[in-house]
Amino acid sequence: MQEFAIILVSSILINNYVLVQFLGLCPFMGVSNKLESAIGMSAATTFVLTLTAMASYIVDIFVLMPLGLIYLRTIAFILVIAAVVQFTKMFIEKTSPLLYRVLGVFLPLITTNCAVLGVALQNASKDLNFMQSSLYGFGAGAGFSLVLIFFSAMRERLAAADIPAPFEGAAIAMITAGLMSLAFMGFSGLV
Amino acid sequence: MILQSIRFNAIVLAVFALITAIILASTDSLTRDKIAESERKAAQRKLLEIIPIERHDNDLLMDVQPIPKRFWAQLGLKSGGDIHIARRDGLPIAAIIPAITPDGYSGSIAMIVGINFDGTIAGVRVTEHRETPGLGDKVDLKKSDWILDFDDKSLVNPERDGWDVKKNGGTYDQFTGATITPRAVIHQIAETLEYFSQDSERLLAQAAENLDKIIESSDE
Amino acid sequence: MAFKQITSPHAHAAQNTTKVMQLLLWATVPGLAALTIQFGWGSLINIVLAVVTSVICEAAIIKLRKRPVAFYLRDYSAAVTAVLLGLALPPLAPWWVVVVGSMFSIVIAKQLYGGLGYNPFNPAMVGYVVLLISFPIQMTTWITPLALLPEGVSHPGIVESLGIVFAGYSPADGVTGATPLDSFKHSSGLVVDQIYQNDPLFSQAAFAGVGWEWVNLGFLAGGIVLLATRIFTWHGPVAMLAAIALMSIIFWDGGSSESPGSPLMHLFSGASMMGAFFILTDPVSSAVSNRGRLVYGALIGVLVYIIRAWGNYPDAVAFAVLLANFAAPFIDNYTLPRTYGHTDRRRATEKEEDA
Amino acid sequence: MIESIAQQPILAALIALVGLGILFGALLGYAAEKFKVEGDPIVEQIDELLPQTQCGQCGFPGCKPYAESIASGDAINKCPPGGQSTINAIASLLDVPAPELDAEHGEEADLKTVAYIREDECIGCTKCIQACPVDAILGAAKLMHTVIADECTGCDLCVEPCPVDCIDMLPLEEGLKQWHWPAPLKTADLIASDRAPHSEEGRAA
Amino acid sequence: MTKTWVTPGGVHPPENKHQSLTLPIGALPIPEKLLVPLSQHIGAPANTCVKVGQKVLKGQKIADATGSVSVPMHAPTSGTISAIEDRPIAHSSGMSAPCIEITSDGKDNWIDHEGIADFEHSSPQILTKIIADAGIAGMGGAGFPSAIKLSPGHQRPIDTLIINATECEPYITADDSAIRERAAEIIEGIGILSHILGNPSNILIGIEDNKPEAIAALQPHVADSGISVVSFPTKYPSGGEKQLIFILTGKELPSGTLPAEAGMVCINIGTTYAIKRAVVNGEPLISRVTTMTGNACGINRNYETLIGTPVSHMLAHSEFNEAACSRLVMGGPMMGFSLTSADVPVVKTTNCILAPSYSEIPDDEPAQPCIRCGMCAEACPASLLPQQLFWYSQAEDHDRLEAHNLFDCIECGACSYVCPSNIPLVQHYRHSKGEILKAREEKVKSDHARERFEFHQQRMEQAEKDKEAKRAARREAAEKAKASTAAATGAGSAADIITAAQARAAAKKVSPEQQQAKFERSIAGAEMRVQMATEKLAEAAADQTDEQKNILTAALNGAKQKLEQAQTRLADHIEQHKELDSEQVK
Amino acid sequence: MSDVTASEVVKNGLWTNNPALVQLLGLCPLLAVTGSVVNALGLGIATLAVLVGSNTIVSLIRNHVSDAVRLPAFVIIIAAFVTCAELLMKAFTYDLYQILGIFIPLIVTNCAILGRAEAFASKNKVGLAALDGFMMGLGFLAVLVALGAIRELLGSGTLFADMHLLFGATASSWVLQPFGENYSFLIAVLPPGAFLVTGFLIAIKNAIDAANKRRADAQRDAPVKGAKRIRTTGHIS
Ligand SMILES: Cc1cc2nc3c(=O)[nH]c(=O)nc-3n(C[C@H](O)[C@H](O)[C@H](O)COP(=O)(O)O)c2cc1C
Ligand SMILES: Cc1cc2nc3c(=O)[nH]c(=O)nc-3n(C[C@H](O)[C@H](O)[C@H](O)COP(=O)(O)O)c2cc1C
Ligand SMILES: Cc1cc2nc3c(=O)[nH]c(=O)nc-3n(C[C@H](O)[C@H](O)[C@H](O)COP(=O)(O)O)c2cc1C
Ligand SMILES: Cc1cc2nc3c(=O)[nH]c(=O)nc-3n(C[C@H](O)[C@H](O)[C@H](O)CO)c2cc1C
Ligand code: SF4
Ligand code: SF4
Ligand code: SF4
Ligand code: SF4
Ligand code: FES
Repeated sequence: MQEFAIILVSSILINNYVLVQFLGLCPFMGVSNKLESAIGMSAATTFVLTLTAMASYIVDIFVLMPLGLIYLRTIAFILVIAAVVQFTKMFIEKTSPLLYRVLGVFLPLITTNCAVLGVALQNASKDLNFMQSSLYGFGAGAGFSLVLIFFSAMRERLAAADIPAPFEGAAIAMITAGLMSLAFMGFSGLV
Repeated sequence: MILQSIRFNAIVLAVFALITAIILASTDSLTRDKIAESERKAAQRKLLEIIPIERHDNDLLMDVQPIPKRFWAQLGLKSGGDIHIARRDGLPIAAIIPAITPDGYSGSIAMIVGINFDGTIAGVRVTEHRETPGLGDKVDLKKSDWILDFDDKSLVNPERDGWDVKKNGGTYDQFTGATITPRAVIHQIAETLEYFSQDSERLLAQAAENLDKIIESSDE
Repeated sequence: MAFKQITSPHAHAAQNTTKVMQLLLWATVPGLAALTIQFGWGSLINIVLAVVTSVICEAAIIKLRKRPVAFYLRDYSAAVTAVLLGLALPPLAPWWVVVVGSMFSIVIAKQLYGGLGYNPFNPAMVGYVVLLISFPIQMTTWITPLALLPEGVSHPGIVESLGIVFAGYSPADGVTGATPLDSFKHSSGLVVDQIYQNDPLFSQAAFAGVGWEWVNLGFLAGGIVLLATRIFTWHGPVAMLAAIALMSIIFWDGGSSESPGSPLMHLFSGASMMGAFFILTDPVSSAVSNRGRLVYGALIGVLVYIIRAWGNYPDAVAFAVLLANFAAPFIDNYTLPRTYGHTDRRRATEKEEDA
Repeated sequence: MIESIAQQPILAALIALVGLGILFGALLGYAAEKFKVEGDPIVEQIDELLPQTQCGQCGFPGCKPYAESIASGDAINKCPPGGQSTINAIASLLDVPAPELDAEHGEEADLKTVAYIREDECIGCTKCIQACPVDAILGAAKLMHTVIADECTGCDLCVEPCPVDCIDMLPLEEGLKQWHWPAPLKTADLIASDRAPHSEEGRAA
Repeated sequence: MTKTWVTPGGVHPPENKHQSLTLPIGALPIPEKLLVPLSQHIGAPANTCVKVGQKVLKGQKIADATGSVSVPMHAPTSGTISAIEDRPIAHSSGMSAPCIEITSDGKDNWIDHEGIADFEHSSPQILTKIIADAGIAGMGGAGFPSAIKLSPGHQRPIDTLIINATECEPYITADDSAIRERAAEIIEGIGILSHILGNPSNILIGIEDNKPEAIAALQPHVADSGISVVSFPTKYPSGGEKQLIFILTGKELPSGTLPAEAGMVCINIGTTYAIKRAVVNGEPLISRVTTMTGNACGINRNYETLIGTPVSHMLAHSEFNEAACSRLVMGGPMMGFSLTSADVPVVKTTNCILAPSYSEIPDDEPAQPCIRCGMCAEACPASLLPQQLFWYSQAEDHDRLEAHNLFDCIECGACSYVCPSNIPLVQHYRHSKGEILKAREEKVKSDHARERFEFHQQRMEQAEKDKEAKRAARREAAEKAKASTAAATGAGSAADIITAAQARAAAKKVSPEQQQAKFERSIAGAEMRVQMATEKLAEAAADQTDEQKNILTAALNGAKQKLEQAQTRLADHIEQHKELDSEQVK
Repeated sequence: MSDVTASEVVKNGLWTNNPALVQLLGLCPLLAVTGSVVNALGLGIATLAVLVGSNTIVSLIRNHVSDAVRLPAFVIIIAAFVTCAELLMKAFTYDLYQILGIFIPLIVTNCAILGRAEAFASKNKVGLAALDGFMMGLGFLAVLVALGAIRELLGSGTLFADMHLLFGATASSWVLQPFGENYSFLIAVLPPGAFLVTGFLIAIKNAIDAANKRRADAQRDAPVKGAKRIRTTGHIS
């Protein structure tokens, strides 16, 4: 139990995938200027991350390892991700059109989110078991969601700020993210 | 209609997969040896820093002995580890022992300690740590030479009490603004020396036994 | 006859932003006095240096933006940021540490966002954290409190202090040492009673840690004045202090060797009181509603405790404040007050009100 | 079996990749056919935001076609009557950055206008009636025409067809009912102008 | 002591009420000219029912109510209608609106009028009608026609009648002095209201505790009348309808609802007095108590002021020193609006004219940035977050503004009052409210336009289809005919095609000519316009300003240009046509 | 789309549509590996190679795949290139490979590449597509190296340290140390520094663009009003 808690705290706060490990930055910078869409994006990403962590574990353990094809991890995992994303899309579309309306637009973006592939690769290189892999996947998603949602609320606030012209838009978003990652350094050493 | 689409798309993807598989597999087989070589070199490098190539003539990576479980706690190891033996002309001259101290400022610090079979230190390197950059990270040779202070020291030089930072009455320097990291490292090195003094005979015996095997395998 | 078209209301209360800032500066005096008595001239030098740097930076940027410099400088906010940063830095820190910190505070944390009122992060704390991360040695070298100075040694005088700050002379032996939180954190393996007996930082203290308890009392006094003059409401500070107290009671653990310390120690050590009354009350970067400030303050309290107890850093007010700044806009969306005539509180993300 | 495959690196890679490829290819093919997306509610939402002037300045015959085009990826800055506020609204709907109005399609007008027919010059040709996209012009052949001001969107499509040029676009009068407070001046602008404080006596008095 | 509740927020600006209370309510000489705006209330402007030059008597109706939410206007004094035109009126915009100007004849002759002494015997309907005809609109604030508030048709019976005697704004003492001098009549007015509303069980006069004299004046009259005078601590803005209701009853009006829906009616004390005069004395609303105050005036006091009196007239009789005056405010310092001209008239809602000196109300300092100190939120009586409203107003984020309940802001100005950064918060809110309302209006308009467009498209399609159908029918008929002729003649289809082609060519030929005709017509039109413009310009040359001349010249040039265009188009057309013809010849 | 000229492609990749500063794609490696010039250079070159390769192949096959599998096919192509690059780096620059770690396989998702394949290569001829890949890669590389240089200099006070990882032993001596031995300003090499410096780079680009635009605006005439217009009501007879 404690181990699980440690995995979660570590992946959400201390080694936050966005602010500390630099994974998944493009969607982080790109879509998060509206709180509502940030929440949708977060939910979709967390779901896909957890699912790919599981699926790529299976592919890794049951296909790649026995065949001695570790070097094919990248290509195999990216296929897994594409398939999972597509599956998720289909599944949601069919079972809950309401949810699909909320999440639908975000799903394709997730394929190109390198946090997803990053987590799969990291898990594979760390020799985790199935439970741990899934938890890392979920933790990565939760950490991504946390900063994405807070960040979007903050960007909404910045909409009215009197920012010097060259810094408007992406530049100030970068700087804000920098200050956020500064704050996250406070978590170092927690576990 | 559906079936047709499935078949067409599947074939296209399969063709892709085929071509990539060929390309990748050939790249892999072309680079495989080179990669193994690089990996070996990298793994050797740390060991070689401690026992330079002039001092030994065996393959450090191959000459290994597992650490008995009863010593794990003393060395701070959670899941065991291997000791590398350096030899010259078949004679063991030094052992390279992995150790971990849990008492670093931010978590544990992993190191390898090379000890000559006469009980003096051949060299110490910190292999993994999360100490504060600028403060505790001076235990890393990249940042400071402090770790070289241990060369040639032993359990009698200094005495056991001297194995501490100056602040606590020992003989080793602490860093400005950071005492915890060096203290943890010093204590663990001393512990490792203690371990070695208890276990060196068994290591020697085992090394002699291994010699035959190694000769055999290298003959092949 | 022609008159001006001016919007109502026509009357205004006597309060203005400049006066608020000035009052805040006055309220730091008890804390500053305690710091100076306990640790010598260093804090004063820090403050002067920080104020000069900050005001110059602020003026330069306003000028660059072609705005009226005099008008914007009049609000004193750069001075407040500088003073708070100066108070937080270790006394006798080298001059360049103070200068770099002030520049970061004013230029990056404040002016890049448009200056006063727009910065989402507390500028003083941004400056502090940047320094802490970049120059850990200088930032963790504290001065020994007056009561613990070795015999025959005293705090450097003003001239000597200036020498230390500007010319890099090193202070006499025994003048620098650990802070109570630092010391406590690294006496692992000892039960709390042992620490309190062995460590002079605690054994010679009245109730928390030598020197630091007075500094904290000083800031508490200043804070109460600000509360009484309604510069801010009680919600933030009280929530933070209550959260720290609560956390330290829950994890007090009877004072075993694993205990992270007593409530009294946590409340009166480090930057607790300064944080509660001067830092987290920074209106610009905190949550806006009273309910929001309760959440915000409590979040800071919990984070301070978590990082102090289990994290890398002995004190964590700066990190906790920045983390809570980060959460503040989100908190704001969910802590609107209940408006007259509405049965429920609203969420800011609601498009239409629920029936 | 597995071991024997693993002995053959190329074969192993081939089997793994082709296997995965076939699996996912089949899957996606299936998905592509089975779950074709139909109807796009986003078009309606975009159309809601367009000003419905129906002027065609965007290069489409009406607002709805332009909305459809946006939904399939066209630029969102082609509607001058909507101006920047419409662009912003669409940008926020689609969650994309808001560009400036594309000058190629015209400039945003400061004032809303309505068509006005000078009735004594109107020859009753009905051309304007045919041109008006919202049927805002009343009249019959050979009888003079009038514009119902409330219905007119100000698209000025009726101006050009008129053979005797009797249609003017007049700015919509702003009366008391339309007036609302303007936003206060920004401080920087205020200080730049001459509105310095009249007296420094302070407000404490 | 009746229990009162405490509202959140609120401020305590210096009261400054004593200045205007040293003298009793006075009367001003009748001004030479009075200006009665047709729109002094919420709702549709009244409709003039007099003509320029017509003589009117005091109290004579000069404008009719239009529609249900409207009130009539009456002549405030006797005299002649000298103008009916747009004049600057008392409005924040400083804009002009239709007004009736009456040149007083100085005689102040009343029209015949008669009241109902024993109103208890009249039905509420009759009394409400009297109130409506007397032109009474709320005198406490928004100017809502009082008769509507009093008319039945509420979902629930009125059980609480609240008389608003709060007068929470600084400086204003109109209600205070009215109560001191006219308590009996006011109580009689309350009696009328009570009767109309079916004797509500609760009748409360809400009054702040800074008016002890007024409370004392009321006390003797309310003894065992079922009316309670409730005093409560002074705090701005206790007088706001919603706030007062909460203070007196502890109930909140749900957002967007009217007091009537909660079984309450809230009427200003001045309105009550006007109702009494209307019912018992038969006098329409032609004058009101207005406070004239501020240090830029030598005399501070209340006047019984005729509606339509120009503010300049009041100032002239108050030792006004223009140089010392920092601004001219109609209403109080918190909610009143500044006047750009002193020529605007006093209207039914004008309770105060404030002419402060610079030391009293200095010019606004430029706004500093909002530091989110929250003082505004502490002051807001509606528990809003003014700083967030301000923020989103700057960001023009309408969704967030509405989510932050912008429309529950009563524009009391308490937030601006306390703001240490001098931000004109209320103006931001007013601006944003205006923008949102405008956007909503435009949405309605554009939805309407879409419908019309779709209808238009449909109609066109239908027309196309009809045409198509007709064509098809014709073709069928022709074919049938052909078939029968073919059957008769046996051949000739080739000949048919040829004739059809000829017919088509002939049809084509007509069109260039038609077009030419069109061009010629447009040239004629353009020529006429040039001529007209030239004439006008010539006419104008003598007596118009330069500006107008410029406009006319521009018009002339435009016309000339159009003429040229038309001519070139014609020339082009002819040219083209020739080419075409020659080609055809080849 | 196919009417773009080569010079436009060059300008697009290097400046106007720079993948890192404008499109904000490929941010993860951009921020993660720019602690020093050598890391930046290593990853930049790998990315460049993959971009050119994948663009070329995608452009070659663009007419032979259906919409449904286009994306997965592209992904496979890119992943294949990346795996090759990975294996080669592992074989020849092992230490650098160790430092760059996970960011080499992540070139796959490096949205820059995917974005390019989708947006350009699948619609253009081979030559142009390759050029585009090269220019985009170069633009990306340039930003990577600039960031790396700034952060290395600010953070550790060195420039071109550890170049031997990429260029062999002789490159060890290339290192410059303008501020002396003891200089360090850690924040610049830590994650926050990456964000801050990138922010400043973007701002500098914006400032230059704004200045250029102002100059261009001064020369250009007013736009034509209502130039492109269409009748919404069909023909008027
Ligand atoms: C931000 C921060 C980081 C620190 N990092 C380390 C570290 O890495 N290693 C260490 O031994 N001490 C570290 N310390 C602890 C103190 O610098 C120091 O060890 C403590 O004050 C006792 O040292 P002293 O006995 O030399 O005064 C750190 C302290 C702070 C505030
Ligand atoms: C647009 C509008 C419509 C109103 N409609 C009614 C109504 O139908 N019935 C009623 O009793 N009062 C009505 N009122 C009057 C209000 O209840 C209230 O008395 C009036 O707004 C004056 O409030 P005071 O200025 O707060 O501003 C209306 C007010 C406004 C502004
Ligand atoms: C902020 C604010 C303050 C007000 N203060 C008073 C007041 O002091 N006295 C008053 O009679 N009406 C005041 N009003 C107007 C009342 O809300 C309400 O319109 C009035 O009492 C209704 O009566 P009437 O229709 O007779 O005018 C105020 C309104 C607002 C918004
Ligand atoms: C009660 C109060 C507390 C403040 N605390 C801080 C602070 O902690 N840090 C700071 O930089 N400025 C502080 N300020 C000053 C001011 O808000 C600050 O300069 C702005 O954050 C800059 O935009 C404070 C001001 C007030 C009124
Ligand atoms: S330009 Fe705008 S208003 Fe005109 S038709 Fe196009 S979308 Fe409609
Ligand atoms: S009347 Fe003219 S301007 Fe108005 S909508 Fe019709 S065509 Fe457009
Ligand atoms: S009182 Fe003024 S400065 Fe303070 S929060 Fe409100 S608007 Fe901002
Ligand atoms: S004006 Fe509006 S926001 Fe301001 S205090 Fe009054 S009700 Fe609140
Ligand atoms: S590079 Fe785009 S998400 Fe990481």
